[in-house]
Amino acid sequence: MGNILNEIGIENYIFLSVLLFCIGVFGVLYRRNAIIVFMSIEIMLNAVNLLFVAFSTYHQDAEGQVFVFFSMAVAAAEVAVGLAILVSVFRNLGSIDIDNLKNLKG
Amino acid sequence: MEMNLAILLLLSPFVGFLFNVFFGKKVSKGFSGTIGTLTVVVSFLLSVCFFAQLNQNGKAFEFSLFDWIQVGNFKLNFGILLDQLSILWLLFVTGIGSLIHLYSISYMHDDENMHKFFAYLNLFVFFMITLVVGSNLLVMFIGWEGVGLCSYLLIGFWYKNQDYNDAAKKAFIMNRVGDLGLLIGIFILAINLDTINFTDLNAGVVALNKTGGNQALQWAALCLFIGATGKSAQIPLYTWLPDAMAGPTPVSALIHAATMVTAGIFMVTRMNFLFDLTPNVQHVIAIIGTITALVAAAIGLLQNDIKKVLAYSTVSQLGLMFLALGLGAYNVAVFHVITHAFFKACLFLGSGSVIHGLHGEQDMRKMGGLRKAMPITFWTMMISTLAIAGIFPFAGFWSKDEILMTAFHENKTLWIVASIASIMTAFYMFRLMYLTFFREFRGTEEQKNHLHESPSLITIPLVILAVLATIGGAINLPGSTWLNHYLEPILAGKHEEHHLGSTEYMLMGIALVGAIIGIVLAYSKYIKQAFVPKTDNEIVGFSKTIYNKFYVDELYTATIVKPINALSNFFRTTLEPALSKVVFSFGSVAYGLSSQGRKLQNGNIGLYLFVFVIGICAIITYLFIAQ
Amino acid sequence: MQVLISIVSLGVFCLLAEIFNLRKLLVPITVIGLLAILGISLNLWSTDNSLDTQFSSMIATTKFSSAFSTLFILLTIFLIAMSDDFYKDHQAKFSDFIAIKLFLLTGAIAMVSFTNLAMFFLGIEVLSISVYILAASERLDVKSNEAGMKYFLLGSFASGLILFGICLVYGATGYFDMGEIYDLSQGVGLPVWYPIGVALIIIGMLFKIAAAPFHFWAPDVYEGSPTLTTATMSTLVKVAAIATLYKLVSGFSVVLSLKVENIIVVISILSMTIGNIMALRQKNVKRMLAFSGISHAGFMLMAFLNIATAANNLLYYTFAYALAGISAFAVIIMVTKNKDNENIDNFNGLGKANPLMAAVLTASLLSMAGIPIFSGFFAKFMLFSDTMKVGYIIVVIAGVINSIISIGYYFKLVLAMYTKDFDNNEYKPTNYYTYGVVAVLSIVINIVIGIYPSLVTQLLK
Amino acid sequence: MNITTLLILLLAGAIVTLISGDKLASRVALLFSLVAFGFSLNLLFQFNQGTDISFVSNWIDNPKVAFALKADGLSMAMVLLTTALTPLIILSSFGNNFNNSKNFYALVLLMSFAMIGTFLAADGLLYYVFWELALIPIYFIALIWGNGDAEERKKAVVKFFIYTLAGSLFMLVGFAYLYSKAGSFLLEDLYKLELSDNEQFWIFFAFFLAYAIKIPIIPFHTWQAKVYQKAPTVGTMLLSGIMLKMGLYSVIRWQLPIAPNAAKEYMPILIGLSIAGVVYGSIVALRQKDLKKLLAYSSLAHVGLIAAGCYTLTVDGLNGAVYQMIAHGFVIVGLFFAAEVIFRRFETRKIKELGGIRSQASGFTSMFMILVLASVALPGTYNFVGEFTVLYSLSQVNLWFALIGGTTIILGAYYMLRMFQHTMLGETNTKVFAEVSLNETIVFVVIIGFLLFFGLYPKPINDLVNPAIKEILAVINR
Amino acid sequence: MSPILITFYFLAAITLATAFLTIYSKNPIHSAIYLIICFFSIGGHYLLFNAQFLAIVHIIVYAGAIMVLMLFTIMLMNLNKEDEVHKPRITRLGAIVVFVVMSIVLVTIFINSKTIVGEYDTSGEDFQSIKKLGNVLLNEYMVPFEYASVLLLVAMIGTVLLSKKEKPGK
Repeated sequence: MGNILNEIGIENYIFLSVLLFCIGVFGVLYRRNAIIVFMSIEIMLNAVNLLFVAFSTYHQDAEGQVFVFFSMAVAAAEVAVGLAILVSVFRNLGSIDIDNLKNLKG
Repeated sequence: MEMNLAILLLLSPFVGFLFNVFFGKKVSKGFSGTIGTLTVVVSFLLSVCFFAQLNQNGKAFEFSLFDWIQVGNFKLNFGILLDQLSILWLLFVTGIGSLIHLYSISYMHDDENMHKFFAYLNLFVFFMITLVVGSNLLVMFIGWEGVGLCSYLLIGFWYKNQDYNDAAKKAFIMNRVGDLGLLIGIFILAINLDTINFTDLNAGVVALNKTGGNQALQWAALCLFIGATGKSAQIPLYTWLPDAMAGPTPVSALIHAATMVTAGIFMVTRMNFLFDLTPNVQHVIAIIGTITALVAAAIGLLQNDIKKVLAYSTVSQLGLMFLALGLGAYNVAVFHVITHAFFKACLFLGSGSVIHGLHGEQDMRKMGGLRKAMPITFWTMMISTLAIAGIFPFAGFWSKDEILMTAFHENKTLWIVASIASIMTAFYMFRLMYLTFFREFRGTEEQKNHLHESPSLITIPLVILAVLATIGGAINLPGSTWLNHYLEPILAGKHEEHHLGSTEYMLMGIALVGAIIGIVLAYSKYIKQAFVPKTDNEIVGFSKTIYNKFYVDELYTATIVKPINALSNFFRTTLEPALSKVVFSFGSVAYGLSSQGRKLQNGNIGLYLFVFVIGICAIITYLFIAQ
Repeated sequence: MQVLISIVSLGVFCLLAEIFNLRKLLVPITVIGLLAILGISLNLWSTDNSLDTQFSSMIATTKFSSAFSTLFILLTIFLIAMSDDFYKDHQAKFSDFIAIKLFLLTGAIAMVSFTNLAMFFLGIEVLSISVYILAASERLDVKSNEAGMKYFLLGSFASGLILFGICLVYGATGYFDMGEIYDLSQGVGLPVWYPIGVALIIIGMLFKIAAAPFHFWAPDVYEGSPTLTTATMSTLVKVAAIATLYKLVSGFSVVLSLKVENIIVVISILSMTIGNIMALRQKNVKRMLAFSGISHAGFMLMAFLNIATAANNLLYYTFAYALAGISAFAVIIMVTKNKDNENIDNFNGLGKANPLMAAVLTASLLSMAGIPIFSGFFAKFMLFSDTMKVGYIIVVIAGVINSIISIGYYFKLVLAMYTKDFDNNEYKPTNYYTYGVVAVLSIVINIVIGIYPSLVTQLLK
Repeated sequence: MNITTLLILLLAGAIVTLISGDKLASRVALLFSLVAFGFSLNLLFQFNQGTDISFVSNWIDNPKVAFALKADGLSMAMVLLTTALTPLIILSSFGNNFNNSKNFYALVLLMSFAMIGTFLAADGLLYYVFWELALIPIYFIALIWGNGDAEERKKAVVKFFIYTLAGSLFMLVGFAYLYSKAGSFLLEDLYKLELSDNEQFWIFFAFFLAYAIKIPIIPFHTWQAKVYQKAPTVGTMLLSGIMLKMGLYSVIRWQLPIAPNAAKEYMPILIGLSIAGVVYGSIVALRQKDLKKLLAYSSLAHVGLIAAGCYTLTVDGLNGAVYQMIAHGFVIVGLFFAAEVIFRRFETRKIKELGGIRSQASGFTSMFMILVLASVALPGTYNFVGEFTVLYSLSQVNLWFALIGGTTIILGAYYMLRMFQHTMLGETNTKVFAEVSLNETIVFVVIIGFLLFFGLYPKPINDLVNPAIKEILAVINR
Repeated sequence: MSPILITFYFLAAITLATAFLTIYSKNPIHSAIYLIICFFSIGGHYLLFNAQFLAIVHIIVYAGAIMVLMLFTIMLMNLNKEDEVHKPRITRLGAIVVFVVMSIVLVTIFINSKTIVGEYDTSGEDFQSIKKLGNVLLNEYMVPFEYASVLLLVAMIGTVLLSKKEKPGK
């Protein structure tokens, strides 16, 4: 089986990832709901994962895919911890609006 | 042996000073005074010894005590030079000094700080000796400043009176102005000649003059002369001397009449080889001297404080001496210094005796008729007055006449002005005598009841000085010019003797007549018309200007003292805080930025991310897109 | 490798200790354990060890990693020693805290000894996640929540960036192994992905060390976190991040082109200036030290301008900075223990109430300000001197001006201690024994390496 | 035996003082400072014998820093100045009761230690370390034991610290640059450097900032008066008596020989600035109302003259500067002590509130008078020797400098005598002024004795300093 | 245009659109559902690369675990309302600007980079079968694999630590 990238081209994947990554960044900036912000970060991580796989194919190398596993583990851990923090914020403030987190400033 | 004697000569008054400082309070007043006097007498006797020795072999005696300062290419030693000039000065400094010490024992007997008085006096004599015997300019400078210090201490002796302290301060500071000039003069010489030893300077100056260094020499001479104006109270630095009368009268006699103020003349005479080569400076000296003589005499005409009159008279006489110096007649100037020392000391001591008798009264308007009560004082003062007025055959006649004669030969204008000053001198001196001793007493009843002649310790010095004032002229009579010969080794330049021709006799006659005119005028005004000077606020017109000393003090205050003080206030209140603010402003700027920055740090995660992303974009753009 | 394994074991042991009810002995045991590990680490210094070569594709013990590991372990010992008292009120979570700190340490060590980017990424994540947890650990305190949240959001964002960078590097080279990447980077023909990837990774690390303009999180997070966590962040985490940054920069052989150098110059100056100027008006000590930390990050970045000497200078600087930080925080924790804030007023009169602690705090602040004989001076001096050698005088001047500004706020604290009288409420010296010991020990080490800088600078020889 | 022992002795003294307790502290400190003085005399003896008393060893490998302490005549003179003044300063504080006196005296000894280190260091970085180290004790001494309003004092002291530190940091940059050139901090290596004129300018400028602030030369003096006023008198003495001399010493030892061309190039500006300080300081001093502030400004004027002497780059200028440093060190300590003596009795330093002391304490008055006279450089005091030499050197450069600088002898006399008149003379003060105690007398007598003795016989100091100055000049004119 | 390319564009469009909608929709539940669709489309990409194992793991982890966790949290907090206040307009504008700028910057640099000319390598070897991945993961990447467990352990302890209630007092 030939390299699929011959059909699509690595650039296309790069652009896709970049745009996905930027959408993630946009989400982080655009929304005040912490959960959506988390989701945006997940989008960013996924954009990278996608690119990893593309590069893995590009290099015909398994390591890229292996790295995606680690990346997933990290994402999972982050989400777990993030949600735990979020819950305690919600418990104390009754809201998960990140714009309300303005006690610390100056 | 000689060296030890010289050191003893120098240190003897210092020992007296130390004794009086540390033990003066513990011993009786009389004892402390006696010690003070004796130490000076020792110096006097030693001076006489040296004088005798010098007369025998005619060789100057110079030695170095120890290395002192090393600057530039030369080492300064602490050296002593005993030659004709310094021994001459030593003689009358220690001689008159001894007399005045003696006088002071009695005069100051009532003062609680008498031991200090003697300490200061001894210290003064010590410094004066240092000034005189120093073998280089800098050792002389020690004495020069030292006597200034003692002058300061003694003028402000009655320290509880702040006016006296002001006078003392003024004296010291004005002296220091001159001292700076002197110092600069020393620098110029030192830089150009690499030496400031008197003996080496002579040759050096001549050599330098030949190699085209006249310009430097002129500046040096001018600066030295500025130094002299400070110490010898010449225009423009003379105003301290009348104020210095705040000190006890013996001080005025010793320091401000006989010895310290002649230091300028001593210095110029010492450096005569320099001044001889700088005729321009000599002209300046002559002119300044003459103007000083005239101005001071004019002010003296209307003063009412007995000591102030004498003070201005001193200034005036010093002016005459500078005239002589300016004309290159150093020997004449020295001659007048000596005679002046005799009669002026006598006059001051006499006035002290009067003041003593009147328990501190100094205003002549409140005196009068003291002739009867204080005969010795009167007669001695009368002799001295005749001497200062230039009446034949008293000492002053000879010396003053020499000056006028020299002036006549050199420059007629100066001669006329100097003559006028002499006439004025005769006038105000007799005015003083008339107001003080003649007619009836104008003081209070109580004073009148206590009028008495002063004790013998006071009168003995008066008598001795009066005698000297009478015969002192003998040392340099026309025709028998001992002093001129004596000073020949010192005075390198040629000095023509005034042959007593008809011109000279005529000049003597004119001078004598002038003096008599002055006396007569005074007589007619104060004896015949029985005029008593008005109180201060009644004086009007030009005489008010004169009475107020031509407002010179006020002028100095307005042009120098006040601006400096104003400047000081300005610096203190405006410039210093402003400078300080400049430094603080850096801090303020930082603080201001900090306040602004805190607004940016507003706690908003969105903003943080925003800046974060902008930062990333900027870096990436700069690295990969921007060319 | 042994070090890493033993620390993880120690961490697991801590978790188990909870079960065996060994809570009271936990701190001493951990400290002793860490000391033993420190011994192992030092012992491994020069000897080649087989275990290491076996895993050399992932982790390698080099002099650089050993030196920094030593510092990390030392810092952790201090931090854990202080935990005893600090978490007194959290008995139920006590062992968790200790364990997390130990895992955090493994993250830090992984970061300085990785040879594969996977290890690097995992290390930095272990470190970050531990710190997120510690920052938010005061669950009933809104500030702590907020701090945790902010740090988490921004931190994950930075992690995403780093991951993207790693991905691009992988795309360009096809390897995660640093050795291979280094070899490839020496040649030509790598696609532009490589420099972009490297740039993104480095930006991510700049975030971690809180360099401007990626510094905004630091003051908020430092202020909101429990003080001991702040201490951890400002010492251990920052030091680990800067060491990693160096390792990355040298490993990726970032050719210091003029452009890159310019960026370093700008960021360095910006960090120093922003950090110092912003610190001037702070009332909260932790916040102030956060800004001070930002400025120190700027100073440390200066080292990268002269990459040849950077390792040495950074090692010394981090030693100086971290030790001073530990002792300062030890005193701060002690003083503000029973207070509801960390304002400077709380330090009023400390000079009289507790002269020793006041002196220690003063010394540590002086060290941070760069006054001899404290090691902070030499740290700064070496930086200046080596930066000067490569001709970046402007950075040095900026550094000097910033040092001057920094005195302004460091001394605010000193002034409060010595010139103001303490407030009405009685100063209660709680059990400050451990804090005192930690503070004194760390400042003594600071001074010792200040007097004999060779002790540290020879480590990399 | 070498010079490190002296440093160790003082450091040990500081520690022993710290642990000796508040009651004994002052005496222990005095003992140590006296021992140090004796020790330094012994060192002088050895030095004169030609024994090598220097100490050089490696300190840091990278950057290459040596622990190099070397003494030449100049250093010896400054060390002796420090060790001689320290016991005097400590003794002078015996009338005061300080809180926490163990810390106080330990700091004093520590400062003395640092200053001696500065004078002896022959390695740039070591020198810098000592230089900065000296700043810390005085900071705390002024801050904690100072007088006057706490807020203002804080402001003044912090300004002082930041300001001086700012200056010295630029010097540090200069050293860093020199190191990058020479590869060593050793004095002799730095002397050997051949820098371009441009480099010299910048180095000179960096050093100048440090020294101009420390000395201080106008317009960098704004910290001075306030700190002198607010610091405890002991601190003021340390600052004015010794610490200022660190700056001046450094000019001679470091600044001039390392960047001689710049010094030559800008000589007129440098001298002009220094002399402007003389005139400015004197004029500002005229109307000061606070005794200590007045003395502070007088100090500004005097050090201006010393700095001018340094920048003439002549043997006389440098020699004179050293003489004047020593003389000024003694006299200013004495004058500040006199101010302190008055303060102890009247609790005020406002000149307006003083006066009429002479009739109550003639001994004190005399000693104060002598100090005043010494400060206005009356011939016969050591100050005259210094001032004369410096002015002479100025006249070698340009007569106008000497003339303007010479105004100090007029203005100095003016403000000092005015001060003396209004503090000491006049009608007897209503408050009782007790005559000076034995301790106080000892301090005064030692100072006065020193000034008078060397005023008449300055040869020993001259012989000590002159060869060193000549060597430095040889380097300057290399 | 080959079918594969068409598939790619189709999947890419879904990915981007759903990602955008995730952010844009106001209801968090909707966002979550869009995100799940997004993840599935990414899974589709993986399948396109013939990385079946990864695709499955991806779906399980993201759609199965992470999203469930998130949904659970959303439910827990009762957030399924559209009550979120928008950020201030300026902030939104800023976000859009940043988005545009960042996209342009990144896209520009990748366009500027030299495009790969010619054929992509085809090693012909197996590189992404489960067997191969297992080998790589447990041999070369054994240490990170183990270390990931520490990571998860930390996350676990942390989550517990953050949520565990303590007895008041004491």
